[in-house]
Amino acid sequence: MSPFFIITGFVTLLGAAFAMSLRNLVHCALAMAVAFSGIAALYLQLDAQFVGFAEILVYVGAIAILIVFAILLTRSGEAPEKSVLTSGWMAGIAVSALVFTMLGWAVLNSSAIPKETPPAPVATVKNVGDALMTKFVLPLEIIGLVLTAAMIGAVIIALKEDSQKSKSEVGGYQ
Amino acid sequence: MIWIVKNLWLIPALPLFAAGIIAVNKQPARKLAATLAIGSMALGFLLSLCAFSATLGHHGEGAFREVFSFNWIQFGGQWMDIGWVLDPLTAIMLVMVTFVGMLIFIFSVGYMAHDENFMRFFCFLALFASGMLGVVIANNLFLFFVSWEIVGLTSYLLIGFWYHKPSAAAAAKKAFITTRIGDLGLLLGMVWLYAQTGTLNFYTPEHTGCLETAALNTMLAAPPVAGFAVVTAIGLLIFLGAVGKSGQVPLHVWLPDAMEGPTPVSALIHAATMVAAGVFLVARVYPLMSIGGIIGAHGVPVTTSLTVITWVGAITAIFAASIAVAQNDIKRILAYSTVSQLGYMMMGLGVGGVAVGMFHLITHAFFKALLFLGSGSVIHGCHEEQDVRKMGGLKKYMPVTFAVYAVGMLALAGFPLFFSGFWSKDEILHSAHNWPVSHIPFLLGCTGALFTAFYMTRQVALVFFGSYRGHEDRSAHGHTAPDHSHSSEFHSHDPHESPAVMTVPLIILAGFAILLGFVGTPAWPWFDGYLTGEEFKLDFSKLAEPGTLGLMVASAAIVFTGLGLGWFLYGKRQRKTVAEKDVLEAAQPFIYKLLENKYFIDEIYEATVIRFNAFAARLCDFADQWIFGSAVLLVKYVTVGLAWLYRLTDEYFVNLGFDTGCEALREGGGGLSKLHTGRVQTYLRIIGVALVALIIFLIWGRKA
Amino acid sequence: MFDKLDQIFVTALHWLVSYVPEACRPLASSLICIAFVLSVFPAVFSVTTIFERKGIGRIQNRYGPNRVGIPFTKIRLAGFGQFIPDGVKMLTKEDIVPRAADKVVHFLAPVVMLIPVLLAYAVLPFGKNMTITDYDAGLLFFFAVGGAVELSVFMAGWSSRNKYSLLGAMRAIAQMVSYEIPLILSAVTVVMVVGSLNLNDIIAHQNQYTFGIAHWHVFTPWGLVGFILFFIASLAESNRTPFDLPEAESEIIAGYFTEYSGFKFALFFLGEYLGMFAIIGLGITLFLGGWTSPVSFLTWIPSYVWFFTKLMAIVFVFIWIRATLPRLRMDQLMNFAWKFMLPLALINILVAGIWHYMAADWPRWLVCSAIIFGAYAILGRSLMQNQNFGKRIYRYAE
Amino acid sequence: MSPLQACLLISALLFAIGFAGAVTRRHAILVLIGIELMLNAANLNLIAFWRFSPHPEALTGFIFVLFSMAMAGAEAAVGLALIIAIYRHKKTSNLDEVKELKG
Repeated sequence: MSPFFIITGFVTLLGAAFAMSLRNLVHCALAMAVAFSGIAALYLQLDAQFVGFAEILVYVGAIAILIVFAILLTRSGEAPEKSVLTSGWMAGIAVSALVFTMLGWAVLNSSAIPKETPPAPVATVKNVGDALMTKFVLPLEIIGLVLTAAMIGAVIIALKEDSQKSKSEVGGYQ
Repeated sequence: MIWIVKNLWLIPALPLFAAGIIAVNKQPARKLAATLAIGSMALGFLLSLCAFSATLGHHGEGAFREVFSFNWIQFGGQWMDIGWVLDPLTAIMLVMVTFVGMLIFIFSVGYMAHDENFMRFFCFLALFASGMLGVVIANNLFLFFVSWEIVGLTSYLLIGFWYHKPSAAAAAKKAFITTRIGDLGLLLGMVWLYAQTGTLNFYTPEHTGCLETAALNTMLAAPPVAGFAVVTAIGLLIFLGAVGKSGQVPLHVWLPDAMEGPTPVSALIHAATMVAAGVFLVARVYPLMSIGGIIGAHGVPVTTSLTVITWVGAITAIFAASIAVAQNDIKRILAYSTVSQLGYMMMGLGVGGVAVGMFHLITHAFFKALLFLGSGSVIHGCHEEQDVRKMGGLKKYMPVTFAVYAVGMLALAGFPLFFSGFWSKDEILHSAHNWPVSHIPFLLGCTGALFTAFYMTRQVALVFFGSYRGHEDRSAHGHTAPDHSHSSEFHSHDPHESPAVMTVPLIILAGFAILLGFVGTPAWPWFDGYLTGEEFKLDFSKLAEPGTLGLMVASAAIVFTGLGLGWFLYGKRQRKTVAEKDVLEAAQPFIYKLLENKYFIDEIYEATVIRFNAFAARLCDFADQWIFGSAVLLVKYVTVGLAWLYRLTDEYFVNLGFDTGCEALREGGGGLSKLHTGRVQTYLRIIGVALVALIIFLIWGRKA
Repeated sequence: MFDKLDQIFVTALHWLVSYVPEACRPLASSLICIAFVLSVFPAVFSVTTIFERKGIGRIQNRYGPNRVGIPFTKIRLAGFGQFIPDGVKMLTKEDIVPRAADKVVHFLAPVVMLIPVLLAYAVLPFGKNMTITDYDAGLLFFFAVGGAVELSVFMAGWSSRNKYSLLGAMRAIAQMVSYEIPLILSAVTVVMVVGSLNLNDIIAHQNQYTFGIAHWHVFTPWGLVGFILFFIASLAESNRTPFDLPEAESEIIAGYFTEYSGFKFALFFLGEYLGMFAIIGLGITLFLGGWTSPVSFLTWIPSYVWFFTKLMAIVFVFIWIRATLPRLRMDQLMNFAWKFMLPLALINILVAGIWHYMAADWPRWLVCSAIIFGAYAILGRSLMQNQNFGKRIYRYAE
Repeated sequence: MSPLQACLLISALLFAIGFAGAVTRRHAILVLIGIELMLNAANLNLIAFWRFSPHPEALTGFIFVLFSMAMAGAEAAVGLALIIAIYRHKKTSNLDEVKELKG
């Protein structure tokens, strides 16, 4: 429970809280980026170096930018007019509180938690590479496939339908 | 296998064929019908003569017997084959039936000339002839039974020929039903016989027939059933058929009533042939009857079935004879005389064996046919008048009829030496005399002979002597029911002689009535030898033997006393008026009344059998109505109840349950669909709650 | 002696740290290293700005800045003192913040820009044993942190609520994202051959000499292509000349930092240059042997000297390119990245694979170089083919 | 209160915050951010358990997180593409208004 651990934990939680509560979407995105870097720091704390850097690369580097782009593309950069929350937000808050208490309660008095902290595992890039290439080679291939599929899918969905759009527009009922 | 045996079937087939054509014929071609019928009988007679000649000349080495049978129907794996046999018994009957039939056909041409149903009459007659001939030639009890039924059917049709007369219809029905009761016995016997021997053929080339020794021995060996030996039981059952058909005591009631039919019918069927069929049946299955018993005097076997037959025959003889004495209808007298003579024949068979019975049958056939036809021409002459009290003095009007009628009367009564009746009756009495079992049948036979002579002289005296009593009451109370549809106005009021076509057959029959006697005299027992195939030779000394001579003198005496008594009571003091009381009635009113009403047998039957029948009918009706009816009702109510139950369950449980179930489902579905608002957040919330539930479950699950 | 000279900084560090009490010794050592980086690289930055201005001037046949010298003296130091007045100017300029701007994000943009760039220096090996933190996945750390720069560019562009800055930011991000992939893929080839993400291992792999020449990766076919790709990608990453579309003065003034002035602009400027130095430093370590000397007999020269000379050499090349090459249009830029650089990088990986598995003698060289040149020819041809460069026509505004 | 429990608590809280955001916020992108947070919370959990597991050299948790990050990337890409498509189609990305179940 080193002070640094507490600080990063606090920073991530703060970032997450802001990400969820700020009115301006861009600020949320940035707060989210802060939360992600906080999480990356936590990973480093837990001696998962490679994952930490990957976290920064993937989340902070790519997804944050992606989300920001999406925000711009949907022109929701400016702060919205009236309330930011959906109609049934009370229930949402209640359920999430319930979820947290339940998880917390489960964590706190579950018997499976080991008391002492085992020595820091050595997760060098070499070990990770070996594991990836031997034990987890199939998931790796599949992940490659999934990513390409997702990329193609995303491109198609987000493609600006020029011709059909105009037709559907005309024929459409909007 | 000579040709005649193979073509024996032609004899019954020809009349059948004739009957067919007559029946099919649309417009009433009387001449065609008559020629066809008579022609077929003539042809049949010729063929019969050929068959008869084939069977002659077999003295010494047993009777001639040729069998021809073919596979008829197949049931199960077995072939049922039927066929015909030619032996002396068949030959003699064939000749008799065809000859007598032909004569009666000729007679009925004249008799039925005025009747518009001429075609139908001849069709039935031809059909009857074919049935009778079928009975005669049958080598298979089944074929015998089929023809027997045809004969029964035609007798019903012919008795009820004038069906518009209620009494005729009733008489036909009565005849049919009573014979049917007898036939039932015959059927049971037949089935049992088949069961026992496995075949119904009387004789087969391989000697496996049911009347041959092999089959008879197996039957003998069979265990007795209900106290009777199998053989006697079957014999008695078959005899029951004969009783029904030949009108023996318990089942004789239909014969007198059968006189409702036209006279040729009575002559042919109820005198010569059909009633003789019963006797012929017993003669045919005689080996069955005579097996197993001890051999009495003169080689005549004595078995229980033969004793039963004898007793029944004797009782019937005396019983019918006594009734005949007190009858006033000319045909009814003859009918009862036929019944009594049949009794004699049965007794002859029982005590004397086949030859004795058959000889009396043949002779009786001729003179009884003669008497009936005679009475027919009398009735024809007296304009359909049947009551003897309204006749009298017909000697003057119908000399020919009177002459032949007298011959027939004397033959029937058994006038010694010249008439066939004397010889055949004497044979019977002779054998009855020698019957080891008991003497009573002999005594009954003699009294019967006395009564026969008495009532015949009474009848002749009342009909032919004295003055004609027909005119008196014609005007008094007119015609009862019109016998014929045609009016009787164009008739002259006096009785008239019948035309030649009717008198010629009478004369021929009279000739035979006389001549036939000599065939079976003790001196020259040709008939006996012919039937049994034994050796015999002409030997007048036989007549002089003490036994036969004494018996002949005794019977002659009985006949003379009967004749004299009859003449004394009726011949000398002729009755003057119709309404006058009968002499006997005056003497013994009570007995006369008893006899006239036929011992009230009909009434007794009426009281017992008919009532029982009615009661049974009512019982069945009651049962049908209440028990079965109620059962049906019950079933109805049960089904209705069940249907109601089904509807109920269907309505309330299934439908209701189903509907409520569907309703609940729909509501549930509706509720659930409300859940799907399309708002993503609600889904997430639900997932959150689900997550919580999962966690709880996992933790508690782990703890438990 | 040379070795002591080589390790002079390391020993100094240890000497300084020894003064610090035991408990916070690691903290002290990291602080000292940070201080070292914060001092050396801004100095290099200032020198390069002058070099750049004088270089471009010289190339454009004019003098660069040559007026500034030691104040109150005549010595003009040939313009090399220019960075001091610039610095002072930057600091003293009024920091104008547009009213509509999003204050917080506007203020944070330069800070977020600087943090990742400085973090990048943590893994660069300036000299033998002179790596601040020797991470096992050093290369991955560098790229992870490099990725974070785009976020700040966006923040800058968006927060100033200015169409031009927003447009500039979008272009910058698109460009940086597009060129990040060839950058990483070319680095991947080195990782494949060396087999480790640790930069010191990579340098160690290059630190061998045959016939006196070092085993630098650039001397191998895939290495050469890799270096060229890396060099072009790094140009794009640091928004330098051929790819300096984001702050193309003629079109959108200064791109995403138009609304910045004063100290925030200085920070941006510093961040940009530091990013350039970092990416060049990585290029050197990956392909040019890091702090190793090219020839065996010159190994006595201290490692950090080699590092900084190589650094300045490539910086000079950057300046040189900036002065000569015209600016690429946005679609040309994107086409070049996706249709030329990316395929070539992938093929380069293939070649590295083949290089790794073939026996280490001359057929290997032949095969790899053949594939590379074949690929280059085809890709180049396809790119040029449909560009029907007709006669250039000028349309003057009527 | 072992460090593992601390990490688990942080990740639980992170998860709850992400969930709250995803459930309550009106804007689609923010829901996506919420989901990303939840995913990260899960990853944190995995790493925590990996770190404090008896034999971490198996690297299963470690690699699992790597793959989950890749998936998260793919998911974010597709999610955003959808949101953009919805926005283009319906001119709004407010989840309350995007609730027609019709095609």
